[in-house]
Amino acid sequence: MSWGYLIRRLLAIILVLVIVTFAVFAITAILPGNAAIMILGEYATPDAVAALQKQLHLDQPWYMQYYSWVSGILLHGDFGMSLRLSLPVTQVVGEAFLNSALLAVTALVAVTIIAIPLGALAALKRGTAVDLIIGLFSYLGTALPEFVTATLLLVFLAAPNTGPFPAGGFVAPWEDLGGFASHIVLPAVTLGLILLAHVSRQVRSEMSEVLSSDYVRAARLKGLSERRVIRRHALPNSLAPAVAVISLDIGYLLGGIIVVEEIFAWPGLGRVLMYALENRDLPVIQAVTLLLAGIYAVSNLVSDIVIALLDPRVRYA
Amino acid sequence: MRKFFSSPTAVVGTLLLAIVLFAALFGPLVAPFDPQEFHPVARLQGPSATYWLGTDQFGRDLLSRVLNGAPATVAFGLFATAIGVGIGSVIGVIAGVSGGWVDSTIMRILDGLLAVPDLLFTLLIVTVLGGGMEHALLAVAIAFTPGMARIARSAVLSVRTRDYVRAAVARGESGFYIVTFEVLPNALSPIVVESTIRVSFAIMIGATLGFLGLGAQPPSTEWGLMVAEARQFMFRNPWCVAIPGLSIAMAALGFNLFGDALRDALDPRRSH
Amino acid sequence: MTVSLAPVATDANSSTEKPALVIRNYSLSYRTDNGLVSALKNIDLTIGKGQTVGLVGESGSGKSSMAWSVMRYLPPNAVETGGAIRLAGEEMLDFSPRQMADIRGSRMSMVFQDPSTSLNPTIRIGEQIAEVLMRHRGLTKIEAYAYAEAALARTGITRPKEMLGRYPHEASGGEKQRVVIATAFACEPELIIFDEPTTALDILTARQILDLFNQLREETNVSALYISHDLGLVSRVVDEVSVIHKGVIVESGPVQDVFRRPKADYTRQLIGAVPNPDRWIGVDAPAVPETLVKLDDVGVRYGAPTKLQKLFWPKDSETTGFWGAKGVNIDIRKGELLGVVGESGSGKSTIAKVLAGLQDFEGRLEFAGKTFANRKDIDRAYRRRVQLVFQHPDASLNPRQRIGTIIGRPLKLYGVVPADKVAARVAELLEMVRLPADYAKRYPHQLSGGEKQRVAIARAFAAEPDLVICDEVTAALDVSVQAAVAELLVKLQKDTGTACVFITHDLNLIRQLAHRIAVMHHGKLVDFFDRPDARSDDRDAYTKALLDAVPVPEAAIA
Amino acid sequence: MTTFMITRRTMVMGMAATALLPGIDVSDALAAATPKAGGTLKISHSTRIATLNVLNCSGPAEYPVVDMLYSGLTRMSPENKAVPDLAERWEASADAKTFTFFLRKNIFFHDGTPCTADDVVATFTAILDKNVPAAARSVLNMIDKIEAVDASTVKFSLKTPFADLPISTAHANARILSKVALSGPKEKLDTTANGTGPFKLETYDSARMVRLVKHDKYHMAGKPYLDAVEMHLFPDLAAESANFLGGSMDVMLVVQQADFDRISKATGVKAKRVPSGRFVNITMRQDQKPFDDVRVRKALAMAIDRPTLVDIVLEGLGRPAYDNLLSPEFQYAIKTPEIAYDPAAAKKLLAEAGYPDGIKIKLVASNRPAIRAQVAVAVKEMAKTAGFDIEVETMSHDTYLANVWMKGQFYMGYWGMQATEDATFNLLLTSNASYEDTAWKNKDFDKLIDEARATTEDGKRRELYAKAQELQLKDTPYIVPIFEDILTASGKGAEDWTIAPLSRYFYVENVWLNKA
Repeated sequence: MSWGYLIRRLLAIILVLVIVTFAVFAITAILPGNAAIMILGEYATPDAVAALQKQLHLDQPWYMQYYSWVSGILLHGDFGMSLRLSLPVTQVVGEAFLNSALLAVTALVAVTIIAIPLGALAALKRGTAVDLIIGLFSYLGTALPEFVTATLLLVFLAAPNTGPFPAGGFVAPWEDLGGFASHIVLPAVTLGLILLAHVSRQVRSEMSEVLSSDYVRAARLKGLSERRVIRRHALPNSLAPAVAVISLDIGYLLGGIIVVEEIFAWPGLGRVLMYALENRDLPVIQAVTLLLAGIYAVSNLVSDIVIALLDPRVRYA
Repeated sequence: MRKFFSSPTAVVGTLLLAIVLFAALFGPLVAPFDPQEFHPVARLQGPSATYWLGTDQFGRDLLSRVLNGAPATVAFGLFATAIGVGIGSVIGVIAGVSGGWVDSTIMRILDGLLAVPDLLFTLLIVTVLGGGMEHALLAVAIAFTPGMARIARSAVLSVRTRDYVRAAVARGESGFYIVTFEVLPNALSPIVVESTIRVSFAIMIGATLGFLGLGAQPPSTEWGLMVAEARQFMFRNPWCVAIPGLSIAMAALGFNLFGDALRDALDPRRSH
Repeated sequence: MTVSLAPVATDANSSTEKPALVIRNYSLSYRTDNGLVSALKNIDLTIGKGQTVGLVGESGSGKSSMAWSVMRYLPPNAVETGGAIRLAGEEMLDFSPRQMADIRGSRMSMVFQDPSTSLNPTIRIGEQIAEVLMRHRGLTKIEAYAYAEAALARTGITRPKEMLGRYPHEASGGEKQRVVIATAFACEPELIIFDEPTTALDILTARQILDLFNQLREETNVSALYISHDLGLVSRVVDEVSVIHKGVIVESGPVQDVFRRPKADYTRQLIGAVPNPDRWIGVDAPAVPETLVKLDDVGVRYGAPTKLQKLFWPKDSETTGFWGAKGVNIDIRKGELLGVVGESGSGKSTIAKVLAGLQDFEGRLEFAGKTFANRKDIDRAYRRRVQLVFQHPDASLNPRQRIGTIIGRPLKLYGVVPADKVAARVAELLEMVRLPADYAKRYPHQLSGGEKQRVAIARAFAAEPDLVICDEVTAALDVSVQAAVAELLVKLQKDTGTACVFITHDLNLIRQLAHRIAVMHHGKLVDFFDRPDARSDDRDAYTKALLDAVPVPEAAIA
Repeated sequence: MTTFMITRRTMVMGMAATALLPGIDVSDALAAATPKAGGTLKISHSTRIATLNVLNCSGPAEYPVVDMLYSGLTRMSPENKAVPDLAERWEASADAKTFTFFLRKNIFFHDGTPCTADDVVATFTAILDKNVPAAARSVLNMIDKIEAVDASTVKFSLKTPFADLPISTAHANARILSKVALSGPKEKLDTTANGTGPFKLETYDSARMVRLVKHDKYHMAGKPYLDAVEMHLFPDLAAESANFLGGSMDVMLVVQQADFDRISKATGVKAKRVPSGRFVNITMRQDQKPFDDVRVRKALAMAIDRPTLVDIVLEGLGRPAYDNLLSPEFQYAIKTPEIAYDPAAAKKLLAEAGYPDGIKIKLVASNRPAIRAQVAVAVKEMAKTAGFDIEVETMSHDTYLANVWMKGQFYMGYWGMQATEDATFNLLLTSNASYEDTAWKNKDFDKLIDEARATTEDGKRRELYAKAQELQLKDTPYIVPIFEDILTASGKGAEDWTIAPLSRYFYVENVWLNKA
């Protein structure tokens, strides 16, 4: 992996992000209504709307708004002000990002720790009851949308007074670690379930492919212990594809976060985005979209790097 | 065919799919009640002899509502996927067949669109279009397009380097003949498999949009919306969220399993 | 540090008198959807101490099942229906999986067909050898690596220490196979099974591996079962040979006896099918040499610089990419059969692609008075008159079209016959390639490999071309089928007078067919000669090496 | 003493939980208890506090915050009367065209500067400035001139007589800002606050929590009792109720009808039902068919089973309404005759109006709040047998605002209670009402409202408003099927929490914590 390759990938990511922001700006401009109308609601009078539009610079054409937005970022590193909340976008999005990251990373780490052994186990016990149960579970996992999982979890695990978990909300880990832990369980489980199912299925299929490969056969025919065959020969080779799947799944994760945060009152990016969408808060929509797309693109790049580290055959030039 | 049904995945998938399709085709006819009819005295009831799956907050029969929601839900999945697959395949085939700068331009744009997570992309489009079932359908279709284009392109590319295509090129066949008779028939199966699986995603995204208030709107019996509407009452009657929720899972699972089984059956590498 | 390679003390029970391997009346079946399918029937085989026994058969003969049975590594659907397999007198069928794991790699080991898949891609070579030693000989890591280095050195690897630190993909095919062999010999086993160890390698490399095998066998006095489809090769390395056909051993005996005085029909058929360079089967050379196609200074550069690159980095434009072929001058005469020979990557297939109009090239291609300087210039007339047959018939026939459609296509495309006569002509063509006319209704997957290749040939001849390019058309086929296809081609050439470019790596085969032979190496044409001059002294050194490397069956020499 | 308190409390709590009679505020029974000072009150809410700008805020959770941060000249009492706030008293001229307000002497902004007549003048000048987005402008636009007579006296001169001016000055969006703040950038008002209210701003985090602390120089002696108030955001209702019931929140600002029963039965919880004039209405455009015919409107009115609607949509937590925009809480509301659910009669009336085969029509509802769609769906079902074939189209709120609101033919409205009869009718029904969306223009009605607005004599006004209401009921410009109660709850130890029927006044300065 050369520096040139990295730089080219990063440039490609930037290009992608530019396309994304431009598209978002252009399509938001053709929407009916705007932030001023949404802020004033049904009590709006035409002169109040006009006054607010002027105050928010919504009276300018969209390309001028785009220009001032872009130049704000490039010249001053300033992502503008939220139209609805009158706060700097960086402040609105920044804290939300941190909270979302806590949730997403927790879910992802849990998924990685559980899914890989689970998938490997299913592959090893291929065709047995264990495989069938894991398979059934993973199929069910992929067929339950987050909002259904979340709702069912709430009904069964967060019923007031009887459920073991809080029904939602957020406690910062630096304020109260125990509180944070109990609050993150249900959203993380909801987010993780689809990924868990998906990743374990992928690991299973990769692992079964690796297990039937010539070199695993060769390792067995060398008389190596089954433990060594699996841990040293089979597992490392099925990890690289698993990493690729996990990085692709970050896309799902970023989508799932929108629903999960809404349901579990987790003050993260998803909630900010939904709120911004409802209120036509363009600078916030832009920043969140940009951030999510950026995270996704960077995670793909990171996964390529990790794959290259895991598999000596992979080299990028 | 017999081989297809020898795998449990195929059997369960086909069975679930059959149930869901039956509900989609005949659900409204076999429903015991009018799905919109209020029964004010029987609100939020559990399953009973009269209301087999219970009732919702207006005393509407859940079974009838679920059965009536089936056509909308399934049609949503099928049409959204069909449109997405249609447009995506055309783009992908054009990219794959043309190669060169056409291919790279198309691919760069697709990469850009693929960088936006599916649900986020759909949300943005739905917001632009203004919500509602038709718009949600269009949004899912658009969100599917780049991914399908990618799959179609790679299917075409993998076929394009096959020797029978080269043989056609060497014979001096026209581009049209090669694409229509040599490339497409062979590139079709991965597209078909992917489409089947995507129907389940479409159903799930559609339901999620309904849940978020951006898809189907009351008094529709779309399943995601049913969950959303009943959520307030979930502690009083879990059935009214569980029934539509599990219906979604069943439909998604059916298409998913069927698609997987189809892949196994069509993939020569996996067949014995 | 010196490490002794002396054999370690073997089990006290093991007897030097007892044969290394005895198989008695052994039968094996597989459970399938269609019930039990028999793979091996009543097999009897004995390998004496220090002896090498060859097992020869075509694909599907059961020779691989034999290897797995001996290694006790059978798939779950295998059913052993009786018999005995004894390693130095011990009945292996009674061994527990644990006991077998102790035996595998130490008393009995295996060398596989393709070293690039049998080595773990993510583990360094050193560890892959050392782990066997640590497992079976209880060596420490340091001892094991030292031993591994010595073992590699013995297999002829020049810098063994460096090799230990490499990943498999950083080694060449020959090196990888040496690593596999070193691993197999590491624990001084009593028996080694070689499963087609040279098939995946190039001619010259295969020769070296074969030499290595002979050398190590002499040094260690190991017993070996050598499995191969290649009679010529087997005759060079084994003491005794068994011929297996459809799960039954049809003939066994000392290699000389079996090859010189074959008793079984199948053995005779097999021997007859082996290409013999001295037995000419081709058509008569055209009386007056008349040039049909000419390649004039033809070059193909992969990864050639784009216009933009040429504009900005004119200096680099000479060095970017690599030449798949460079400065090739070949003329093809009317009615002749021109052989193009080379190892993989020599550029022989690149030339085929240029001739078929599938590859951009530099230089000039002349055909019937016309000159093409570019692939895009090539016209429909040329494409009709030059037809291509590919190596893999599985890949070159569209799986979704019926045979009739496939063969009929050139007829329609070029208007060879009127539309209403197409079906009749397809039937004729099928008959011409000795296939039943009703095959027109079938799909490719319903045909065997040889039949599919006949269909591909029929399609090429349907266009009534002046030149047919055959790119390794026999390489993917079994020996007996190979011979039949070669003969068919010659017959068609005789009937139609079509010229043919026959591209192959098999020197024995091409010397049976070709009038002239072109030898390619690293993208260049290194030698070009008339067939009778193959053994003359002014041949290029590379040509000579190739000729020396190819084993000719014992029977043929005699 | 303690024992006695507990027994007494337990008993009263039982009453609170079962207090389902409208108009009875059970917590008054506790008034005998002496308030304790100190503590932090935690209030949960489910909608964002997106702005602190008192001039144009409109969110349900924004009102309590500005009510704590700011004071007005006057304020609405829980009994829906204008009472003194910053102004200790006021005088009106006989023609109701000049009003003089006398400010208290001891009023200070949070930053310690005194609040004077100049600040009052600056505030009302800003509200009337067309370049400032201000929600109170529509109820104050009769003001001609505002003058500071001296440092603590302000004189309002009106263009037209307006007897209810002290009620308009109590408007939740007409609280007094400092002159300094008004001359600065308006955006600062969104995130900062320098008011004269009982609490001052400490933390503003719109995503999670807004924290206010005691204003020591608040003008009411001894108040507020609390040291601090925290507003916690829970966007998911289930999460909010779970946290409230778990005891981590003291007050649940808004309780959903679906949860009210469950929450009111929880131990220690005082769930409160405040009857209010908040209503859902069906807008029918009367300048086009079919609603141009009063018989069609009357038919629809008869085709709605209002008591059932209250039961299934509001879980019984409201009252049936019979098309009068004024709920019984209004001073001059008449006793509205009930309209019985009679689909047969409705069908007949429809036939008389020329629709013997019924009417097929689309009813639009915004998806926010959900009650609009719920009522629409219920109306569709109820009116079916009367010949109304209604298709309900629910849409997102932004689309609704952009495309349907004020334009559509047949859609669902939803309005909070207004302070006065005048404000209510001028909001929707007079010919020049702010949101006149039915095209029901009635000169006689306009005249009655104008006359009542200029009249100061109580008996006369009652008569005029009664006539106006009768005129309204005769023509049925809107269908108003239900009045929705305001539902809130406070937990163990949080005393004297209440909400005004207008739902914009919270009197947090009276709330105290009775915790160990």
